[in-house]
Amino acid sequence: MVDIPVDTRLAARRPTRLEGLRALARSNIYFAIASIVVALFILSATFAPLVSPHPPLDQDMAAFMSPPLTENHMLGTDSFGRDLLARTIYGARYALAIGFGAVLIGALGGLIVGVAAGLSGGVTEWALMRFIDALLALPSLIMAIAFISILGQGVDKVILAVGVALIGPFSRTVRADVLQVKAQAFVEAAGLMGVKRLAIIWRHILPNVIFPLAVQATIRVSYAVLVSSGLSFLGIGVAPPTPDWGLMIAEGRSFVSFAPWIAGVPGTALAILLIALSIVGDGVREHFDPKLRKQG
Amino acid sequence: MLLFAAGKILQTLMVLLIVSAVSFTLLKLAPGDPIQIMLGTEYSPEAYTSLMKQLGLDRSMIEQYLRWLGSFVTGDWGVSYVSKAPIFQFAVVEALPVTLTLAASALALSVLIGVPLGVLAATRRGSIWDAATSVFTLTGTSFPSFYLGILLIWLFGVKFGLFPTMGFVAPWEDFWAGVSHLTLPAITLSIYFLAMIVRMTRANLIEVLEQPYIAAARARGEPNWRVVWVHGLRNILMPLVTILGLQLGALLQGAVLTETVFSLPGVGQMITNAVLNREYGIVQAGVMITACLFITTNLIVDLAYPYLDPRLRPR
Amino acid sequence: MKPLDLGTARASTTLPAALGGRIEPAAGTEPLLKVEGLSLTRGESLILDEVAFSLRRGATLGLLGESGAGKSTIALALIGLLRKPEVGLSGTITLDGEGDVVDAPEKAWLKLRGRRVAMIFQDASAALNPCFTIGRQIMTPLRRVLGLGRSAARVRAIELLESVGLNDAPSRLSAYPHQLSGGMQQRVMIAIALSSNPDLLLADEPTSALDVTIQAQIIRLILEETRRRSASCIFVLHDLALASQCCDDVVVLYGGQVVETGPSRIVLDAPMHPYTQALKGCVLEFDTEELEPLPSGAPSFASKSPGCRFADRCARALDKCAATKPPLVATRGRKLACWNPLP
Amino acid sequence: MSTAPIFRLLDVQKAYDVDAKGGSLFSRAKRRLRALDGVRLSLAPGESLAIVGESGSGKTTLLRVLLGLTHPTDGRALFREKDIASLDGVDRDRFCREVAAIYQDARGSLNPRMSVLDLIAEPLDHHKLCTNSDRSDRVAALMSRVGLSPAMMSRYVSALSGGQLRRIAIARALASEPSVLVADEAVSGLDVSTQAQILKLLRDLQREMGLSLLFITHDLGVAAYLCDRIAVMYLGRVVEAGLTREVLKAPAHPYTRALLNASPRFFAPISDPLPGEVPSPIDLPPGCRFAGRCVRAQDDCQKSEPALTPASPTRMFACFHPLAS
Repeated sequence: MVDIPVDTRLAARRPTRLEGLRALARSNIYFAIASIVVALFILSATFAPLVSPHPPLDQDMAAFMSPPLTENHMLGTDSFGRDLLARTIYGARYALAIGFGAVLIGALGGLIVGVAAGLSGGVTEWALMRFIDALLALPSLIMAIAFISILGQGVDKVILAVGVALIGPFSRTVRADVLQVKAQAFVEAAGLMGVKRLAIIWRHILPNVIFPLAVQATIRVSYAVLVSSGLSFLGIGVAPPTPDWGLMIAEGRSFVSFAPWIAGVPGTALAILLIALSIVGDGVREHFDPKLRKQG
Repeated sequence: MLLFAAGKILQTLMVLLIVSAVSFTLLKLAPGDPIQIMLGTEYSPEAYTSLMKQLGLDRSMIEQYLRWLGSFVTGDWGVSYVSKAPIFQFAVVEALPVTLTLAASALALSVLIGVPLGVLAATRRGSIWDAATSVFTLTGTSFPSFYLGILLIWLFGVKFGLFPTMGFVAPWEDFWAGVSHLTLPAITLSIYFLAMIVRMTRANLIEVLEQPYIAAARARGEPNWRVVWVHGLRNILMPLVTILGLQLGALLQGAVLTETVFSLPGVGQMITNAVLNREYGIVQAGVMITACLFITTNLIVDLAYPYLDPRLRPR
Repeated sequence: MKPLDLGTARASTTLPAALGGRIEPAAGTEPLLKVEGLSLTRGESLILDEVAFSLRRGATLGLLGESGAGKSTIALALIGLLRKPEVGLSGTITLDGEGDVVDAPEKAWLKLRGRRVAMIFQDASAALNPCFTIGRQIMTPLRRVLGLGRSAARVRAIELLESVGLNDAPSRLSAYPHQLSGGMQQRVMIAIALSSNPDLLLADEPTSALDVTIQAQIIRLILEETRRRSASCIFVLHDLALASQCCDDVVVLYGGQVVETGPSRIVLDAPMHPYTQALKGCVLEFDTEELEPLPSGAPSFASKSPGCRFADRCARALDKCAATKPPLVATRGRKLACWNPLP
Repeated sequence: MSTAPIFRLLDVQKAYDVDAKGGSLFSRAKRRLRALDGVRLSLAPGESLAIVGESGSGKTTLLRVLLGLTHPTDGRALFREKDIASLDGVDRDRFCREVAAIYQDARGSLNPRMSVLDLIAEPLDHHKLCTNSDRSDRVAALMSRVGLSPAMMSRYVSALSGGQLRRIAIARALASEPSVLVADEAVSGLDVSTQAQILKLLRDLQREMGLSLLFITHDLGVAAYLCDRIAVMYLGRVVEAGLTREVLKAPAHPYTRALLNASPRFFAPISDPLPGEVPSPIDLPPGCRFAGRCVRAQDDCQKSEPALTPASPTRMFACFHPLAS
């Protein structure tokens, strides 16, 4: 036996991911609050029929444009006499479904395109790169508008349009990650060991790409919600009378001088959700990206 | 250097070509028959075929695309079915200046305020200032701009009556009227950007201030203000310009929404109306305009890199 | 870049005797720098624990130890870059003619930094601002500190660059740092540091990023130029052999505590502290047959721990080592902090 | 065990084409950068060889050639008498198993998403050297062999210190039961006491297991401690090679002498350092490439390049005017 002092220094056990997030919530009060807010939104969206005081499309003929705190309508009604609280709660369903759905499509598409571009070489890589450039040449909203003009309106179409519009940004980060991981010594070391190329990709490259991608995805959920509600606000996303926040804000805009709450209620809900989502996203990123951690 | 620039420009043209080809193809596949829309009530099978021939819609896709490309680069962008006005006149001469004015004033506003705010936050880390700034950047980067616009309309337009809330007056025709019409839209559009610039300035400056050359400058007896504003700022120029270039897309899409909120006749409104009217020619024009703007800006940023960071210059 | 920059230039310089056989600085002069009971805390950690040493005018001193020993921290405190309230600081740093500067305000430090005290950093490529030309970086202090005009500063800058062995100095002024090799960058750093004729030059591992042949050039350059100006120099080093070659006195640090200090010929020749001895045992000479490495471990910086921080890695540790910190007392030509020193 | 060399390099050249500076838009003049220029050496079973040189000497390119990561532009690099560039099938598998590399950047060479157990077991799994049941026992044995507590098995790279990482890298290299270890600056960047631990470990392992060791370093002291033989490189060429003890005692090549003088030694006066810096390896002038910095250079050194010639069975150098022994 080699006589070498055994290195018994106890390095901290690597915490599991869940523990990590819990520690994060404890150390960062904003993150904790934002997580609770997001959870509340998700819960009320899931159980909307149970939580909501009225069905979202019911018109109260006795109360058009009644201000908040009116009897029976806590947050007031809109120009059709529909309860704003009910519509806002149901609206969370659309916002979240579109947000998560679009990010899922974007992340999957980005993973495929980005990994392909990062691993291929020569003409294929060049062509894929120009394809990513072309995807990135249009801001997401404008690309989504273009897709909507082809696909037509509707929730499923908005998810698809926003999702496709997100493929560009996702594939760029994935490709950058692949290139970075590919250049790491451990990939070369595996090659030296004789590990086959596909096994290297599967065991060494993909895990180091998918994890940052998941972090990216949490950050981009709020962006997807923003873009989709922007589409509805422009009147080309989800079609009325769906209780979509963007639509509700657009409807409220005409009444801003005498019934500001019609835009105010869904607008505030949207703003709170977006802010909470981005705090959660930032927290997750800061926690898992050591480069950012020290910037605080 | 020249080779590098030539390569970059070529690459840019290539990307534009791809964008145009893809969007052309996709928009061709879109539902709704333009000829039917154009003919409207005057529909007859004979009129249909003759118009189809006249517009060249009976030819192959590639041929159609090349014809379209030819006329596109010569400024012949076709005619709007609805208003019968030439699209080029409509999009480039009338709508584009509105969007550019809006975007430029928002950009100027955010850079002029954002950089000093970011520096302040970075140099007083942990202070009340820094905390306030971080709350602002968080809110600013995720607040929906169209809702912010409505809030501003309600507050400054309706409550205080300080600024007009609708329409566009060109500042070069009537300066003060132009400025007052632009104030609320420019603020609305700039908030996201401002927050982004503050955040980027702060983060990058904090990183730069930890570099050894900053300690070395201090060790040489350079006073704090010089260390921050000369050594620090010079070194964050490159990441800052990069971010500005990449975020131009956000500025453009923000402009689309802002134009709708404040009823400004810009490119954004043009595209939105075109989608609602199924005027694919105009959608295509809008797509090409934004793509050109975005890609050219990033081309300029790329070409500016060697000037921003000497390390990228050839040895 | 021409390879042969300095062959002839260096050979023709008359070398101070110190580089061959060392000359002792004139005795009896007031020390230039006296550090007493210097403690530095950062949060809960006690990074420096009552560090004390002094430096004569014209002498060179080496701060020795491994990473985490607090060597660079001392250097940064000596140039006023680590100050309250960022860190807790107590004790005294007495610089000849300035008095105790431990609590000096930024305004006072601005008059000292780059004027009386200058510093060279470990990695010159990172310590030169990548966005400014060499000329700008060397001329700014000349103009600000010495009040030279633009053309006078330029002339002086060229002289300085030539004196540190950069050929083709006028054209180097418009070069950017990345266009120079590592050795050249470090020469530029030295030229900048020496531009104001400081009394005290701090050199923080000035050669650890360089090849050995370049290391020899740079160490010699620093010694020559400081001796010529009768300036004192503090080297931060991890290589004991190198320290024995270029330092008059050494301070050996472990976990922010001074374990042994004194003339290098006494301390490094026959170390009495087990840690100094262990470090010396890790130096590879060409005939080293057996290495006796220290067990792994790192010092604890908890401010509460009362004893010698080396105790848990020390083969000679006694019961009281962990309980009571040994005082730094004069023993056989040096000062030593150990309850159970080597014979 | 056969005594045929494990590695043999026959006049290996590796040249890269680089863009000339100041090239105009249409004429892209290419220039040759010779990272390796006629390197000849061999490594016998059980032998330890140090490749010593400063930055730009081509030692890293040499390593990449030996590992088959890059192929020579001229000359041949042989592993057990077969071209490394064209190994396939059984030979390739054998090469992968017999040659283990230890990287300079230990952290980068270990996948951050794998536990220590999986990292060390990867070669075992790949070469099917263990069954599922004794997998963790084998890893534990390897870990204690390199002085690590097997309790660390479930940790990840991010929670380990520099010294621990080097030990894991060594354990992983040993896992495939190799016959030769190739290490690139495997102890640089460590504190001296950790460096001493790793060096001792490497030497003990090499001696006890009868491994061949090819160690690339810039530090003559490390070379002297670890290796029986040494090859000193300068600008892509071996300028002197031989038994470490002999070479360091009485270097024949002026560059070896200069390296030796520049290495810090206790209380030795700092002798006249070598003037200038290593010139650019692009478009070298004819003659000895060290002539420009050499105090002994004469006219003939500028004219032709001295070849690496044996002076005794254990000693070779490339110099027209060697230092007398």
